[in-house]
Amino acid sequence: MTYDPTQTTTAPKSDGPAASVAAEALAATATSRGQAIRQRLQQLLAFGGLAILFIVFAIASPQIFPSYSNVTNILFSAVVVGILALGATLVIITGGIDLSVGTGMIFCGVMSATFITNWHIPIALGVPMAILFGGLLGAVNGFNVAVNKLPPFIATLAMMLIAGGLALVVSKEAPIYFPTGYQQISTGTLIGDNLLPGVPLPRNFPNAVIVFAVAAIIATVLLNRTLLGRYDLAIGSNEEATALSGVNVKKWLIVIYAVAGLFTGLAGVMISARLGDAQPTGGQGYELQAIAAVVIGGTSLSGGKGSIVGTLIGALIIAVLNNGLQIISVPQEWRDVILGIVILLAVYADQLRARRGSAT
Amino acid sequence: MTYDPTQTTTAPKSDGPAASVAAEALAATATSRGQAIRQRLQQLLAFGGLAILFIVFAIASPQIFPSYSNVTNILFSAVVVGILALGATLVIITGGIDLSVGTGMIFCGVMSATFITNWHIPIALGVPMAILFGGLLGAVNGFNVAVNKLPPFIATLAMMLIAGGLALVVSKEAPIYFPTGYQQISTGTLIGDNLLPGVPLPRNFPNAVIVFAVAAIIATVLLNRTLLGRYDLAIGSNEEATALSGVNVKKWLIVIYAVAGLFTGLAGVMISARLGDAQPTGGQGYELQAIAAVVIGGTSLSGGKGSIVGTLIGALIIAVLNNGLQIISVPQEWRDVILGIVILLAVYADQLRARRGSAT
Amino acid sequence: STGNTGSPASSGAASGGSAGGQKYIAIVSKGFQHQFWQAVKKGAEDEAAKVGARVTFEGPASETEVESQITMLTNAIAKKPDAIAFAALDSKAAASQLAQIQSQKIPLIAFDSGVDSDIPVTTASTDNKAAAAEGAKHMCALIGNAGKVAMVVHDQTSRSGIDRRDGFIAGIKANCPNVTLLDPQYGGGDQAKSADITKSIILANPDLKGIFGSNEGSAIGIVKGVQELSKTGLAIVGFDSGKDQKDAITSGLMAGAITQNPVGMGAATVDAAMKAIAGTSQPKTIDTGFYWYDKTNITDPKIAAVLYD
Amino acid sequence: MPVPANDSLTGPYDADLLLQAEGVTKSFPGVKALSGMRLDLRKGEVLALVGENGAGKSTLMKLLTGIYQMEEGQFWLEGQPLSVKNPKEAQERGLAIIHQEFNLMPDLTVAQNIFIGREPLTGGFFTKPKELEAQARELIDRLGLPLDPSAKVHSLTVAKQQMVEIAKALSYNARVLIMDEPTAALNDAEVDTLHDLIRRFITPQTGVVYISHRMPELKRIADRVTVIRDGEYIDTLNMAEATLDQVISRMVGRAIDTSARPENVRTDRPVLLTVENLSTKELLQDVSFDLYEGEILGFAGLMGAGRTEVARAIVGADPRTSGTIRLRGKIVNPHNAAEAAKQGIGYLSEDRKKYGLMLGQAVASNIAISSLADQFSRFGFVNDRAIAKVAGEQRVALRIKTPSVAQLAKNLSGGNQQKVVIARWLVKNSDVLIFDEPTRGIDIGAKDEIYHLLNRLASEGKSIIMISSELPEVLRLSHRIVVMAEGRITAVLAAADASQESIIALATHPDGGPLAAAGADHHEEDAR
Ligand SMILES: Nc1ncnc2c1ncn2[C@@H]1O[C@H](COP(=O)(O)OP(=O)(O)OP(=O)(O)O)[C@@H](O)[C@H]1O
Ligand SMILES: Nc1ncnc2c1ncn2[C@@H]1O[C@H](COP(=O)(O)OP(=O)(O)OP(=O)(O)O)[C@@H](O)[C@H]1O
Ligand SMILES: [Mg+2]
Ligand SMILES: [Mg+2]
Repeated sequence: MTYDPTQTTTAPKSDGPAASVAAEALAATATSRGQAIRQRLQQLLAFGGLAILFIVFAIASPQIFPSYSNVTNILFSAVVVGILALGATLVIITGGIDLSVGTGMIFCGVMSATFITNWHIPIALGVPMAILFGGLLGAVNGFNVAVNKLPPFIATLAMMLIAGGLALVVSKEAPIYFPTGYQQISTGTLIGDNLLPGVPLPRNFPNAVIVFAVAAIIATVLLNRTLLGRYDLAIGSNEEATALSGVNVKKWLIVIYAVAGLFTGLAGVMISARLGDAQPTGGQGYELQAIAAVVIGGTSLSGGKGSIVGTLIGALIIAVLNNGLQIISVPQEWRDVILGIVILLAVYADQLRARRGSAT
Repeated sequence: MTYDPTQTTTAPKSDGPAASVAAEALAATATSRGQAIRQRLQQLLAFGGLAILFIVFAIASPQIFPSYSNVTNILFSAVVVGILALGATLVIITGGIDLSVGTGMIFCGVMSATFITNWHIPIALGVPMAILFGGLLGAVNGFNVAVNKLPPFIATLAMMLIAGGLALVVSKEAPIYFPTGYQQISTGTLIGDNLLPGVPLPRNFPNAVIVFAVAAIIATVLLNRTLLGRYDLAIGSNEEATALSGVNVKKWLIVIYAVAGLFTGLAGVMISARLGDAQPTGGQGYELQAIAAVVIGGTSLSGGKGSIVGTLIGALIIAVLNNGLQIISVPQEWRDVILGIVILLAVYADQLRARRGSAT
Repeated sequence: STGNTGSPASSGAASGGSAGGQKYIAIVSKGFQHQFWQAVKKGAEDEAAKVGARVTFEGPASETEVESQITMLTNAIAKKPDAIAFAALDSKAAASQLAQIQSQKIPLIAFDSGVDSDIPVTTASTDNKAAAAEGAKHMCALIGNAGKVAMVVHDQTSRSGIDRRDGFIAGIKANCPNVTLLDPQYGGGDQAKSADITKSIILANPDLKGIFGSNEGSAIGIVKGVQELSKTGLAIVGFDSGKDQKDAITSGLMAGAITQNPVGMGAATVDAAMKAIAGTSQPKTIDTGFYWYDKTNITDPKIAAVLYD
Repeated sequence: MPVPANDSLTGPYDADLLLQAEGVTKSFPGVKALSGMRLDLRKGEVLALVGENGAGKSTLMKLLTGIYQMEEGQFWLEGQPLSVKNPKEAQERGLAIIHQEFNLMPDLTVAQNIFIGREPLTGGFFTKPKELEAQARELIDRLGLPLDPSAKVHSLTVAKQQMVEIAKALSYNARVLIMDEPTAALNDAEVDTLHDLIRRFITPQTGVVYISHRMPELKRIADRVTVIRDGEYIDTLNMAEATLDQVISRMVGRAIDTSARPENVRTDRPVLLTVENLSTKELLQDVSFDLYEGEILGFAGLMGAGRTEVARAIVGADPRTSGTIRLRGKIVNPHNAAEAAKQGIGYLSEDRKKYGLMLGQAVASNIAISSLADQFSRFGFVNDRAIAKVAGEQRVALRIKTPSVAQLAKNLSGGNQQKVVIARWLVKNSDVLIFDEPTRGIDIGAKDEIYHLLNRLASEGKSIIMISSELPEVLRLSHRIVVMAEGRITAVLAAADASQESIIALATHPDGGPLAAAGADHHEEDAR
């Protein structure tokens, strides 16, 4: 592209190039659309990895693996890690990390039970309260990161320990059982069975998957369409520059960690609803699974870029692997080995793609 | 410090400003000595945190906590996490992270047992082989990070899964017991009892602590006095600039991860020697403890700076907390909460110090 | 201050833990967070309150953390208790700590599973293998001695996991050799994970007749998985108790379960410790027993007493 | 008539030439950075390489030193074909380069930075810290640089960091020294120091390729100048015979009036911003001044005089220990840049890479970031169409050279990156704009555009604080000039009273030489 300096130099002064401005803007939109398509293609490729896995397992186990009920099974098993990964995506895009989601989720489940079972708050109110409680934990993380300037790894590692301990303390080290009805949030089958009785919708489709889908849509909108998403990307790209651009980075970091905490709270509700009780233990390990889902999905741990669709694909890759390896009876001791290798390959392929992308 | 531009401009030509250059240099030395002292003070302050903890527990339990045998206990309990943290320090200084040290250590313990028990290799040969095996795992991590350009978090997360799985596969899911003698590596008391029988050295001082001390000295020399340490810091500080300066960054990254792997291997030997058998499971969680020790010790997760002394203090803070909370009979469910809060406070204090430090 | 004398005996046992004549028993268990261990803890604490002793109870977060259990035991020794009770994760690994306990003349009680050593005064334990075999016997009866049976086991390397798995397999072989046993699957005792595993097993084996869960988390996970698939006609045999398992048995979802007597185990451990402190002689082993319970006997006072929520 | 000086360019294989390039071609996605480019460097000369932002200067040097690989073309070193695969090989062949962007390890010391990859060792592995420091001290002393070999580089000012880069490059004992805008961060006195170093480097066997956008420098240091435009070779001139105007017209294709003076200077406007007794913990002492509506207030001073710190303290990016910031008489005292931006004070940092750009984000996102909340969103939802439209307009208006506003900021040349940051604050439409070194690294044509832009903004009623280390620029634009030294204001000069000499005197003799008194006399706002 060459440009005529004599003409363009005068641009700021005269009205002449108004038309060309409009054309430029149009061209810009067109190019960005081109990029968007390329981006979608990249995601399709990540999706391709998932598809390949699916096909491999489907060939190995044509009767069982691709059956409707097994696919529902896979989706169901992806719900908790998936919801955690949605929040983790937002945090990781800032260049941070959240290790507290595993025990934080357990703590939120315990709080949900405390509200609903111990304090007799109705489910319709207790569940939002539990989710908000997750937001509170997240906000504390955000405060420690943004205001106290602690490294996110440390701030959330400490929260991981604290939340895990407090879950034991609050629950008095015993599971708390929910009233009937609570379990419906996860294992009920609203769609098909109750919602639109006449319509031929799939049966036995668990609510948990619908909640997950709604959560994913909310996360997508948050990231792509709102100020939160923009500032998320900007902070991850260059925090100091974002601050000097007039963005209240501290506030937004707290908001982003808090929103991630809301997803942790939701995951806490979903896991306790699945079980019908709030277990005060466990949760460790979920944080690494969530982060793995995010990174397999192409979000960079150094911040500044990421996508929710990618995270969904990452979560599904993990779920498909766990399910498929069991369905085709791979000995259990080999499954982690294979999972590790697939993670390596998935991220390596992504790297290659990214490098090729930038080279052409 | 101001300098007079008119004077400096002529400096290269005339002999005039030679004196002023010398004065500059002198002033510079004074400043750098000031800096060194301030640095040492900072470490003293981190040490101060450890000292405060120690004093608090000693007051709470004057009979038991500060006793010789309990202090030995504390040191002993810090050995495995501490050795892992030494290697983690080297990796974290590059700006990387190593999540594979926990299961990697377990795998190395299993390999040690495979060599010594199953293949009947003498202990004196089997132990170095197990340590080298750790180096191999580390080198694979390094290769994935440096050559395949995988994010360290992912490369080592995958290795965490793979090493954990292979430990099960190799051991056939059962602990492997070592011949007698192996356990002496950890629980034997060479010093005082056998080494210098006449000299009044402390009795019952476990070999594990001595191994740890030697490992710490090696790590200190590596970091502060060798090319490896220099390039470690340089890569963490600015990887691209280091590469542009003609340093073979890929090679050195592999070397650094491999060396960290040697420490993982050593930790595997020490933990299996302590137990007298190689347990094929467990190990998860050690990586976070090791990283916590490194960060509490003031090493920055963004790379470029860190110290082994700091890591030692960090590992001791964790060990003292775990021991002291049990000694003064704090209910177990509260211990993680307190550990989390102490980590927050320790790193926060470090931040404040750093900020004050940079302001003066 | 005290300390670096190298001979800890100087401060004396009295100043260590057992101030004012109250005996102090340090209990180091295999776990802490799970309901089973909480029940043991409760039994121990109640018994201690009854006899006027003080107990501390701790255990690692998971049964794979052998090293941290050893550290806990070491720290417990440092507190110079009047007696120590220990449930070893790795019966060999604690050899030097046991020697130290012996040399300091602290009576040692083993519980839950034994250690390869004659240092313990007595061992209060359940025979996990026999208990699981009992479960297998009931499984055989429930499925008419034929068909496919699956196992969801909580761990492949811990003693209790291995014993219950092997005991169940042995029980099936002994009682109904025609039954096809699928490869055991390991769910870490995590309910959600065990539920996912169960669903995959059921989907992969539509002709499955029965499933065995080796501990509370595994058993409840099986129940959840079966519920989520709305599968009927499966014989589920569990292990341990807890509210969910009791509910499942009452409602008929679960055929029955083996329970140990964790509360009783805790109490027996403290009781044995007190006897050892007093120097009373006692048998080398105390069998804390196990029971099969199902819909028919769950309200039986003798059974109800060993169940916990 | 321009004087052609390239008649010596007798084609390839000329062993008398130190370095030659022929037909060099290189493309990036959507950009042809170089096409058929050529260049020849004689022994013993300083060859300046000039061209607009994005012309391809840095790319050519990166090809030469093995950072990129070219598609077509050939280099020769003393008549021998030269093709290096990586920076280390370039060093071995005698090519040393100071990149446009710093390539230092901030956490290492000066000495460690200089000798990275060439440390004195025992046994090939153990470092010798004392010897390293001694070597560094010897080098630094020989070069006469005011550096402390044991200081950590991150504690140094930008100018001193540049000196470390220079010391490092000179330490290689290279035959060819390439300097990509080495003076962009230096003030005039430091530039003189650098030029001395270059002159001492030149022997009959060595040569320097010197890239700069600061035209007046060329007369002082360069023997010849090669002009490049849009990736293509234009011309090579003998500096002794050519005029700067000739160079500039080849560069930008038109003449630029370099002697212009401030426009629209008016004294009848109301005061917009008042800064009273501004102090910071470290440096600033009682800084007070007024900024009128529609005024360009220049800030001059030496490196470290505290001009950047004034700007950062005003917007609250650094804490103030005392001081009041008033906007239209109302106290605002922002605590951070967000509050300042909300009040209508925008700050454009001097270090665009560190404090300006989100390099991994699109140009459009970089332009919109400050205005997202107030212009490009409703109920928290972002309007991407509006962003693309406004960014496209800015791209045209500022001639930002990029294939599209969706391009990532990191793929733009340095000067174009600077324009993106400027566009951000134009879109934000702040009343007070603080431009810290707004033309750092910008080509003369773009500079001229930015000057017009600043004048236009001022005439539209915006108030501008312009911090610059280039005195001609300060003199050309400023309605009034604040001179700072050691954290204090030493004088406020009216445009008509200011000259390079008076400013330098005020900046270097803060305690008041005769000139300082004369200069400060006229003004009511002498801070002391
Ligand atoms: N890595 C890259 N990816 C894509 N485009 C690039 C890359 N590097 C440079 N370019 C483009 O190549 C062209 C030449 O850039 P170059 O940096 O060589 O310009 P320059 O002459 O040094 O400009 P300046 O004076 O602004 O530094 C520009 O259009 C720039 O945007
Ligand atoms: N990152 C830093 N670390 C330590 N000191 C700094 C840092 N940045 C600036 N300074 C110091 O702060 C003082 C003021 O610098 P400032 O950048 O405000 O000066 P300036 O007049 O803008 O000069 P210039 O920008 O040309 O260097 C100087 O003494 C400088 O050494
Ligand atoms: Mg350039
Ligand atoms: Mg400045």
